[in-house]
Parts: sequence; structure tokens; C-alpha cells
Amino acid sequence: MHKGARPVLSVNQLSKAFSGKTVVKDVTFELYPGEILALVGENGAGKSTTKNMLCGLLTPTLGQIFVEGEEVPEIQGVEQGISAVHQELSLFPSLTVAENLCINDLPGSALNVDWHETQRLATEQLAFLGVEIDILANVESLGAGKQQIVEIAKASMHANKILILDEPTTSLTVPEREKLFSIMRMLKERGVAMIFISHFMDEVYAMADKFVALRDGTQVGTGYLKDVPRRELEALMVGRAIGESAFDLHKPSEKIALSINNLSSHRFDKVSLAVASGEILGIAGLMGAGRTELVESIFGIRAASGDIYIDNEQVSPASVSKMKKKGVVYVTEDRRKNGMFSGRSVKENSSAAGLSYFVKQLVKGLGFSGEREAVARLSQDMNVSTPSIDASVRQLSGGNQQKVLLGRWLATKPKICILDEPTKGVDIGAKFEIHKKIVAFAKQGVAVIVVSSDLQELLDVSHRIMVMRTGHMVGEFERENFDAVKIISLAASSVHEQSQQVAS
Amino acid sequence: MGMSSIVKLLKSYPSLPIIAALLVLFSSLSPYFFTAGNAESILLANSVVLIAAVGMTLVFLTGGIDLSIATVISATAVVGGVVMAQTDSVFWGTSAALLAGLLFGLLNGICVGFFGLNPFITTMGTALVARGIAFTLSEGIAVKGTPEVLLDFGFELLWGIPYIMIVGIFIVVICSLAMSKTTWGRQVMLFGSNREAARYCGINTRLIETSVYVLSGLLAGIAGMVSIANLGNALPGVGDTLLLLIIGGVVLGGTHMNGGEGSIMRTVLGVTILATLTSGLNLLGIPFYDQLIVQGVLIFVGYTLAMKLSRT
Amino acid sequence: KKIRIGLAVDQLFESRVAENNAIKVAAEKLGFEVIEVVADGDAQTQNAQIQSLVVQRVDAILVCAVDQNTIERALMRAKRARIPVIAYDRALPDSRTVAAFVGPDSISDGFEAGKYMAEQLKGIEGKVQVLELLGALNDQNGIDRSKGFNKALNALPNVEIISVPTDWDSAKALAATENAFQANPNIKAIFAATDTQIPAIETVLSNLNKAHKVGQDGHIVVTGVNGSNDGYAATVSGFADGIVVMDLTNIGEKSVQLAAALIRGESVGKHNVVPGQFYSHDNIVENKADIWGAN
Amino acid sequence: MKLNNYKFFEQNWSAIAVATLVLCVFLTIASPAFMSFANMQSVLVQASVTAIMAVGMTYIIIGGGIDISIGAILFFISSVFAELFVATGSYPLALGVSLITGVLLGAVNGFLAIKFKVTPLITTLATYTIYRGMAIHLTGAQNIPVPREIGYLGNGSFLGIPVPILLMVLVTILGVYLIQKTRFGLYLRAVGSSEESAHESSLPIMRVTVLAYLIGGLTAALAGLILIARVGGLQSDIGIGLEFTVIAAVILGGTKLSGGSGSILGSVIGAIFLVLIDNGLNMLNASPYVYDTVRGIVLLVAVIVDRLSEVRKSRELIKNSAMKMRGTTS
Ligand SMILES: Nc1ncnc2c1ncn2[C@@H]1O[C@H](COP(=O)(O)OP(=O)(O)OP(=O)(O)O)[C@@H](O)[C@H]1O
Ligand SMILES: Nc1ncnc2c1ncn2[C@@H]1O[C@H](COP(=O)(O)OP(=O)(O)OP(=O)(O)O)[C@@H](O)[C@H]1O
Ligand SMILES: [Mg+2]
Ligand SMILES: [Mg+2]
Repeated sequence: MHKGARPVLSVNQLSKAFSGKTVVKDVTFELYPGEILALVGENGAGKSTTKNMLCGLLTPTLGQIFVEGEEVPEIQGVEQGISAVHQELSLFPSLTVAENLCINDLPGSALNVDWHETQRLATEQLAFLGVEIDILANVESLGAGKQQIVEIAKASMHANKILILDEPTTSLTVPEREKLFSIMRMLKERGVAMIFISHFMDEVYAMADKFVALRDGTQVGTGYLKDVPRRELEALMVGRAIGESAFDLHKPSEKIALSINNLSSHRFDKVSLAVASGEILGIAGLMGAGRTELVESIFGIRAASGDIYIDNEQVSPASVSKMKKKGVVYVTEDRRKNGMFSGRSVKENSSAAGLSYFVKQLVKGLGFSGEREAVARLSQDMNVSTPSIDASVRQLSGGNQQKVLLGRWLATKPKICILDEPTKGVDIGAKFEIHKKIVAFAKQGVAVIVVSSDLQELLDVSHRIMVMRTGHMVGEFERENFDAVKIISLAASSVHEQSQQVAS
Repeated sequence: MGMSSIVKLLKSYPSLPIIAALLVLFSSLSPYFFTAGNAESILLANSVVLIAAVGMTLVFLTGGIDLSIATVISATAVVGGVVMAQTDSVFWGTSAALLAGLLFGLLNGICVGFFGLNPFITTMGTALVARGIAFTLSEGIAVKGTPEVLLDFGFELLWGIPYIMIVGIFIVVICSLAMSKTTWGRQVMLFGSNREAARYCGINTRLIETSVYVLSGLLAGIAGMVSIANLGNALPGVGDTLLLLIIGGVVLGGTHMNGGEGSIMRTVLGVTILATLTSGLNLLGIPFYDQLIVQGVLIFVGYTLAMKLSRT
Repeated sequence: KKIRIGLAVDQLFESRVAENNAIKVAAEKLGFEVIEVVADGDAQTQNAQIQSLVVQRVDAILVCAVDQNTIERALMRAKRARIPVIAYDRALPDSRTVAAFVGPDSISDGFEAGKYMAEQLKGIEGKVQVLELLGALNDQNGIDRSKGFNKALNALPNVEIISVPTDWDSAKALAATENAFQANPNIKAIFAATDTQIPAIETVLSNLNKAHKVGQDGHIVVTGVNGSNDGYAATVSGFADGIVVMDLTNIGEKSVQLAAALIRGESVGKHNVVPGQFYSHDNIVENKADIWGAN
Repeated sequence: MKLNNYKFFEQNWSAIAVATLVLCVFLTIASPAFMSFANMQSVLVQASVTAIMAVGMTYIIIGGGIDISIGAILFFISSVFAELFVATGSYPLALGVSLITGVLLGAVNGFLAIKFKVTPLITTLATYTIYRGMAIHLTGAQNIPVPREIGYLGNGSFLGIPVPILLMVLVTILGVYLIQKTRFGLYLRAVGSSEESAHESSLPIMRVTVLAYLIGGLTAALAGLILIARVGGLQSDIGIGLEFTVIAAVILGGTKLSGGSGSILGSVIGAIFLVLIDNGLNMLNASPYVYDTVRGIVLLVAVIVDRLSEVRKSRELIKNSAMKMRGTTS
């Protein structure tokens, strides 16, 4: 295939250690012009770290990097024609789109930047990618999807050789994702080599030519995707074969615990649903469907109009403290932003939401007796692995943080439990444990709502799945009728149609 | 006591090495430093700063700042002084000063906690208002007519400790307990650590944020009265120059400016450092301008060090 | 054992430094050691510093108070420790702890400057507006200079005095003068409680094209109290009509002598003032040697 | 000069401009002496010191920092100038050295804040005390009269326009130019907007930040020379509290403390606005002690109004997106 051609990038035994702990070890691969390499692996496998070494943000501890056959001691990103779309957006919110696009290579002199040229270049780039965004708008005024497009436009503007995309699709809607893929194909056509980091296997198989699989920082496999079936690749990443994980679910009671009627806000419209005690209701949908907004509105964090009933008693308008009193709990999807008190101890994190469940206070608001024992018991229950409950929660791994967060809420003996992406960033072992917890909880008669972008997870643990699309409930499936293909197409299909309508 | 408990102690009180160094240094350089008289003098001079620094610590713990605290001391002192001059009653004077402090604190608290305004600018505005009120009410000169009771209170000692410092110690103890033993204190720490997460936990974040500014105003009111007891009369600019010492004390103690990390006991140590430094340098006859240089260097180095030690 | 005198200074500025130097020279003559502390304008700091002098058991304290109403507590502690206290430069009229005061005769100084101004304004018909740049409202010297100045000008019935406090700050004096002239363009004379503000006045008058020299048409009468080089130079140039110069050397010597007497246990006179001397444009150059700030 | 892609009246300085106009109209009606050429000129001259420093401070704040040592820098520079001139008698030498010192002191602020990752507020609080101490150390707290030559900076006029006003205009133009036309200007806004992104884009964060603080130091130096020229001498309390007036002017001018964007012109108008308030109170014969109260209230009102308009804007944004959602799916 590449006979005679020279690899644009070749990496030999690349390793990185942070204060003695090896995070990436012996990564070796070659990349030819126009090739797309998928970098796959579980959370924390070392994908982003590898990317950071390749674009010059981190210096490798060991190993060599060759660009077009020449060893580069120090990567300067842009100068070597390498650029990256980072996992976290790296745009400047208060600058305009045009300024963001051109900031790494400004036309004109240092004392006289040519803004005309800047705007022309930006317009040209966006036109080339076939997107319509106001180049004079501040980036902060754009939606998340558009920001991602700008990010990609920025990266591909300077990447004449190599473009690295670190989970670029996580905040994209389906049409936006299609847009991204067509951009990638176009760049491929032009001979740009790409490294594509993604957790979605269908994206990987759709886009990439070859792969490098990492597990715990070590390269465990590389090759052409056409030679490796999907199951095999997954097993390679995880280190074992992935079996069936569906649970045998008990039968929920008839009693409706929570019902909402025609709930509306600016991100969803006239949503109605009901969940019974002991039932696990899954809400499926694509990124940006409005699921988080919906459940946050139910929990009273955001304003919404419409009716909410708990045990047939109206409780809207909702507020967090009211919902807490009614036995509703909500575990956020954004652990870092809305969940963890990262500087505080495991103890304080555990008891943050319901002190009265952990502490015996003779006078309300005074004293913390019994907290320590209660939290220790909970940590054991939840299987949290921590050096001590006084350790800062920052020191815990993502999965353990998630367990602390879950424990914080489950300890309050809720009647209704809303879990938003409960296994986001959690490794497979912990994931299974959390699933077990959810099922066990429902068995005790708790009504559970699980919002997840991981369809398999919903299929595994739900009694019922509702599908949400751009702010509307568009479908409902009972467990016996679960059909992954139908659910996905329902969640996504008409968005396709819409985008086609909009495009035409 | 092993290595690890020393490390732990340093982590909780990162300014300890500096204090130790200063004590050793000054004791060896000046025969007057380590005397009861000098201790009394240090305690007398720093009660006002200590009380205000406790308020500032609470605000820092939520990730805010209260630039008005110094001028609110002046304003409440003048209000208390004026009322005492009229009524000759310490009770009414104190009530008026506390009420004034409360109102200034409420102004800050509502603007920051409820309207979400930037604390730096808000409290800067309040500082100007307070300063204007202090000087307008007093016409720029000290308000005389302090009742004898208060004068005696400011002059006398109990077991070698000035009464006004006992007020300071009392406040330190109360506020420390409030931080460690009440739900409110826990909520302040959680809020400072991550305000969004606090909201998601159902903590009334607006109330918590408002409460620290109100308390800071209230403590400034107490500090204002203490300054009258200490100086004998209410001086309209009495607190204005203290802002540096207050903030300096808090950060030297190792309370983070971004909230969620720090404690009142740390601040006590931080204030002690600056107090020891001033006293020691005075005894050594170092001119005040050179003292300023030392103070500035120490604040910078101390804060950097404290951040390092408390994080590792 | 060497006798040590504590010198508690309110703040450093030109005349204070000159005064302190006079004190140090006088003290050296008697073989005294001087321990100087400066409060940089902060009343609380000054109290702490006096306390620190008490701790060091100095033999006498010379104090120039930042604020006359809040210094008493600290001085009481000195009195308890049987350390005699002398207020220098700034009188402490209500104090029960100060053994003696040595300083300028501020009422007389203000009066002399006012008397000369009144003579210059005598012939003018109709309302005459005079701008008075006050010192600080909490400073006895400022208050007394104003008192003396007003007494002198009261001789003229048609004079209206516009008083603005400056806290001894030249930048404030500048803004105040500027604004006063915008509101009252016909001001005929200006009195500066300290002559260090005369350059600021000159800036304003130059901008308004009113900086006429003594004897010229439209000259605005300018007088001040102090004796700094600013005042001297302005008077020599003729921009200012004259200044009252404080006798700092004398004040310095007297304060040390009083301290020595008190340490010996002798009783001394309580109120010791040293009046200043007025010099006009006509005689200032020949008296340069007597003007402490002139250089 | 084609400036950056700014739309003229959407800029954040329009609010303070309108407020200033309204205040002018009010004062004209309230006091006959207000609207005279001489008074206008005097207002501008009085505003020049704050305005020039506000330009520098705007740079620092746009870059995500703050500098409360500029009052002390101003004092230090004035001392250096006075001492040096008295010692050497050379005007250009004294001028040059003091401006360079301003640059150095500013740069030290920026370097310390970035290098040691200490909040700029604490860093500059520390340097504030250090600089002030050094300055008094240098002069021995002597009141040093300034030489005639420098008087030109404060009192002279060129083509009939007072030099401080000319300097203010010059600094403003330069300030606008630097931020809008140069690579540094864009980098500065970028760093203030997101330091993390700036790091990922390999922007020269250190250089850009130090340069911003350096400009702050330079403007403080220039303002200091103007101030002592106008006051006619150096006093040890010169510049105290000036930092807060300057920050107030910047905030009133529509620059947000969060960094990333800001308006040079707004800051200058903000400085003029503050002087107008003083001037107006003076014209209305108000007690000098209410000045601070009025300033404080104005500042609070300004930020509250600003906040309310922000809330309204985001409400509208939400409403629009809600309408869009309903439009596309039903
Ligand atoms: N600066 C750092 N210091 C110490 N450890 C680090 C640092 N950066 C990353 N790590 C650790 O290195 C490991 C790999 O992280 P990396 O971000 O590369 O994972 P990833 O494969 O991109 O995961 P994800 O899919 O969650 O993005 C993690 O365990 C992480 O905690
Ligand atoms: N177009 C948009 N405009 C404004 N905010 C958006 C937009 N798209 C997403 N967001 C924000 O991103 C977050 C996630 O979006 P949302 O809650 O609607 O999606 P979701 O269905 O929960 O998807 P997921 O949680 O998987 O991201 C929300 O906080 C939402 O405010
Ligand atoms: Mg990653
Ligand atoms: Mg979601």
C-alpha cells in the first residue's frame, strides 16, 4: 500500500512517566500521508498523554519521534505541521471566531496585524469546511457544537501534515458529527494524516485505517482494522472478553412514585413521564438531546414550567431542598464541575448532601458526632478504595470518585433516584458494581431514572427505556421489546432528516 | 512523634516555620523582645487586626474578598463613638456600631451573594461609601466622649492579657467552633471548595455567601468598638491602614484566596507573624520604611511557601 | 549609663525631618542617645511604638502625635512607667499625661501671615474673596494657624474667607485651588497653612494666567506658614508675598533641654511656644540663613 | 487606520460615554460655572493622571491580572526622578532612568505573578509595600521640590493645549493601537480569556503578561512625573489610594475584572467621569467628605446596572433558543 512512500510520522518506543509512575509505555507506530490511525483504550489508558507528547505539550521520558524520517528532539507543533484538537476545548471564549482561527499564524507584522487578511483566511477556511459561522461572533456566544467545529477548523488550518483529534465527537449532535467526518475525509483526500482518539467503536471502524490499542499505558496491539474484528479489538482493550451483562430484573410495583406532566423549558418541550416505585426507567438519546436539562429541571436546579407530582402530590415548581425533602436525589453527569468538592476529604464529600443521615445532632446544626463511623460504613458498602476517609477526594480514581458521589446520595435513603450518566469515566469493573447497586436499589422499592449515552448500559439495567430527541420524548420501549437498532434510529434518524432539510 | 506527624502539622499550619524563625531571631537580637511588657504591647496592638482578619478569613474561605472591612472598622467606630457621645452608654454605642457593621455586611452580601456581583468591585464600592460616612459623621476628626467604662476596659488586663485581646480570643474561639462544629461552617467550606456542587447538594448557596459578608461586617463592627477602647476615641481613619495587615495576616497563615482551604487558626498564626515582625523590628530600631520592605517580602514569600506546604 | 530618649514621630516630611534633626543634634551635645520611631501617619501604629519605647524603658519620650485625641492611652502607660513625656511640635491641649509642650506658636504664626495679607488687601473696595487652604482638621497646628489667620483678617470687614481642608496634601491642595477658582474666579488672596503647597498654587494660577509677581497688576496675594524651600523660592521669585518661618532649631534645642530637666526631676514650664518670623519678598534673601528650608 | 473587527457602538464603553454626557448636561443646568472652556480644560487636566494610569491598568486587567501597586510605583518613580535630578542635574538622565525604573517595577510584578503562580492581588499587595518602603528609604521622606524643567510636563502647553491633556490623548491612541492592531494585543486578550488555552496554543504567556504589567508600570511612571510637576514637589503620601481610583475608572469604563476583553477608551472616559463627579460636587459646594460616598455609590450602581443588563441578555438568549427548538421539531 505504501510501498516507496515515506511515513510522515513514526514513533518509536514512546514512554511517559509522571513522578515515577509510568502512564504511557513503548508506543510504536508509523503513519503515512492520508492515513487515519485510531488510538483506542479505556479511560486513563494514556491516549491523551500520547497525544500531548506528539503535539509538544509534554516531553517524552523515553523514545523517539520522527517526522518525515527526521528525528525531532523537540516538537514545536505548528512548525512541524502537527496540530491537535484537544479533549477539553482550547479556544479563547472572548475572542472572535476569526481571531481564534488565526491566532497561531497571524498575517501581517507583529506591530500591524492584517485584520482584513485574518477575516479572509477565516472565511476561506470555514467555506472550505462547508460550515456557516459568523466569523465576527465571540466564540463564547456559540453553542457547544459550533465551538467544536471552530476548534477543528482551527486545528486543520495549520495541520498540513498531521492532525490529532482527541475525542472530537463527544459534544457533537449527529449532523455535526457527520459534518466532522466529511471534513476528515476531505483532509484525508488532501494527504493529511490523522490520529483519531475515540471511545465509539463504530466511529473508529467507519473512519480509521489502522489502530493502536493501549491498556494501562502499554501498547497491547496495532494493525489494520480490516484485519481485526470489533469484538477482538474490544477484548484487546479491556484485557478480557466482554460477556453478556444483562440483569434479571424483578417486577416493579404498580404505585407511581414520580410523574411529570407537560414539563417545558428552553431546552425541552412538553415532556411527560411517570416512573413507578421499584422501576428503573432509562432515558436514551444523543448528546444534546436535552436529557440532562430535563432531569435537572425535575430536581429543581433549573427553572421549568409544567407539573411534577410525587406520590400524586403536586410539588412543582421544584427546588432542590424541596425535592430532597421529598426523597428525590440526583447524581450529576459532570462530576468535576457539579459533583466533587475536590479539595475536601472523602468524609466531607460523602456527607455533603445529607448530613442528617450521617450525624446525630442534639441541637440542629451543631456537632458532627457519628459522622466518621457512618461514612466509614458507607465507604465499605460502596466498595470505595481510599487510603482513609480523611484523604482528599482528589486522590481517588475516577471510578472511586463516582462511587463516593453515588454513596453520598444513596445514603439518604431516597424514594426516587435520578442518575445522569452514572458510569461516565468509570472502568468496566466499577461499572458492573454500580449496575448491581442500581438494580439492588430498585429492588428495595426505589424508583430509578437512569440517563445514559451508553445504550448497552440502558439495555442491561432498565425496565423501560424512553427516547428523547431535541427536547421531545419520541418513543418508549418495554424491556421485552428492547431493540437497540430501533432505539438508535429513533434517537437519531429524524435529526438526519432535519439536517438534510436544513442543508437543502 | 514521627516524621509524618510533623508533615501533617506543617500541612495544617504552614506558617509555623516562619513564626519559629522570627521568635528565635528577635529573642536573640533584642533583650526586650521576650518580656511580659512586650507581649502585652503586641497583644494590645493587634486585637483589632485579629478580629477583622477572622472576618476576612471567612470571606476568603468562600473564595471572595472583602476590601471594605478596613473602612467599615472606621465607619462603625465613628458611629459607635457618635452614639456614645450622645447617650454616654456603651450598650447603645456597641449596638449602633454592630448594626452599622451588619448593614455594610448586608450590602456586600446581597450584592455578591444574591446579585452575583464581583466581590472585589462591590466591596471596593462599599469601602468608599463607608469611608465617606466615617468622615462625614466625624467631620474628619476624632469623636470624643467615650464613656469611662469603655476606657477602663481598653486599659486593663486580666491575668496579664488585655481585655481587648480577650475579646479577640473569644471571637477566634467562637468562629473556630462555628467552622468546625456547625453545619453552617461545613457548608461554608464546601461552598468555597465548589459552589456549583454545593448548589447541587441542596445547600442554600446564596445564603451561605451572604452570611460570610454579613459576619465580616459584624466583626468589623466589633473591631471598631475595640479600636475605640484601645485608642480612647473614635478615629475616622482608624481602620483604613489596616487592610494590608488584615489580608497579609490571612494569606500568611495559609488560607487560600480561591476558597475551600484554610482556617481561622491559620489566620491567628498569620496575624501573629506580622505582629511579631512589627514589634521586633521596632525594638531593633529599623525605620518604618525598611519595615515595609521586609513586610512585603515576607507576605510574598510566606504565601508562596504556605501554598506549597499546604498542598503537598 | 547612657541616657536614652524615645522620639515618637507622627510622619516624615520636610519640616519634621528638619525638626528631628535639630533634636538629634541637641541630644548629641548632651550625650543622649535618641531612639526614633515613625508612625507613618497611623494612630494605632504610633500607640504601639510608644508602647515599645516604654518596654525599652527609655528615660524620656518626645512625641509628636498623629492624632491628639487618640494618643492619650499610650502616654498613660508611659506615665505609669514613670517616663516623662514631652509633646513637641503638636500640642496636646487635653492631655493629662504630658509634662510639657514645645512647639511653634501656631496662632501667632497664622496671625502674622494674615496680618501681612490684610495690609495688602486693605485698599480694595467691595467684597474680597480669600482662599484659605487649611491643614488637617485633626491637627492642632492647622487649627491654630487658621485661628490666627482668621483673627488677622477679621480686621477687614469686606473679606470673605473660603476655607478648604487639604490634610496637608499637596495634590488635594492643587485640586481644591483649581476648583475654588472655577467656582470663584475673583479670589484675591490665598493663604496656605503650609508653604509646601505654594508650588501647587502656582501651577493653578499659571494655567489661569494669574501668576503675576508682587507689584504687578492683578497680583494675587499669597502667604503661608512653614519655611520650606518651596516657600522660600516662591517668595524670592515674587510669586508669594511672604512666609512665616518656624524656628525649628530653637524648638529642637528646647525640647531636649526640657527632657534633660525632667529626667533630672526638675519641674518645667508647661507651655513653651516659639513664635515664627515673617519674611516678605523684600527681606527674605538677606535672611536666608534663618530659614531652615532654604537651600 | 483600519482597526480590528470591532463594531463601534457595540463596544462596552458606550454606557460610560452616555453616563458622562448625562452628567455633563446635569451639571451644566445645575451650575452656571460648569460649562466653561476653562473648567472643561481643568477637568481634563485633572483627569489626565488617572486616565493615563487607567490605560495601563486596562492592559493588566485584560490580561487577567490586577495591579494594586501602581500608586506605589508612581511614588517610587517620582522619588527616583527627584533624587536623580537633584544629584546629577541632568534632566534627560533623570527622566530616562525614572521611566525605565517604572518599566522594571511593572515587569517585576508581572514576572512574580506568573512565575510563582501567586494570585496577582497578593503579589502586587506585597510589591506595593515593598515599593513604597523603597521609595521612602530613597528620599528619607524629604519633600523634594521639582525642577522647573519638569514643570513643562504638568503645566506647559503645546499649541495652546495643556501638555497633560496631550499626553493623555497620546497614551490613549497608543493604547488603542497596541491592543487592536498588534499581535501582542491579540495575545494579551487571548491569555486573559483562557490561560489554559493559551498554554495549549503555545502562546508566549510569560512575555505577554510581563509586557502588560510593564505597560502598567510605564504609565504609572509617566503619570507620576505629571503629578509631581503639577503639585510642584514630592511628598511621601503621593499616590496613596490612587490604585483604587484607577481600578474604579477601568471598571466604570466597561472592562470586566474577569479579563479577556476591555476598552481602553472606556477607561479613559471612566477617569474623566470620576473627575467630573468631584468637579460637580465642588461646584455644588458639597462637603469634601461626601465625595467618597458618592464615588462608592456610583461604582456600586454601575456594576449592578451592568449585571442586570447581562442577566437580561442571557434571558433573551434562552428565549431565542427555546423558540428555535420549538420551531424545528413541532
Ligand atoms: N500531569 C499528570 N500528572 C500525573 N498523572 C497524569 C497526568 N496526566 C495524566 N495522568 C494520568 O495518566 C493516565 C492517562 O491519562 P490520559 O489522560 O492520557 O488518559 P486517556 O486515555 O486520554 O483517558 P480518557 O479516555 O479518560 O480521556 C491517567 O491515569 C491519568 O491520571
Ligand atoms: N445548542 C445548545 N445551546 C445551549 N446549550 C447547549 C446546547 N447544546 C448543549 N448545551 C448544554 O450542554 C449540556 C448538555 O446538554 P443536554 O443536557 O441538552 O444534553 P443531554 O441530552 O443531557 O446530553 P449529554 O448529557 O449526553 O451531553 C447542557 O448543560 C446544555 O445546556
Ligand atoms: Mg483523554
Ligand atoms: Mg446529559
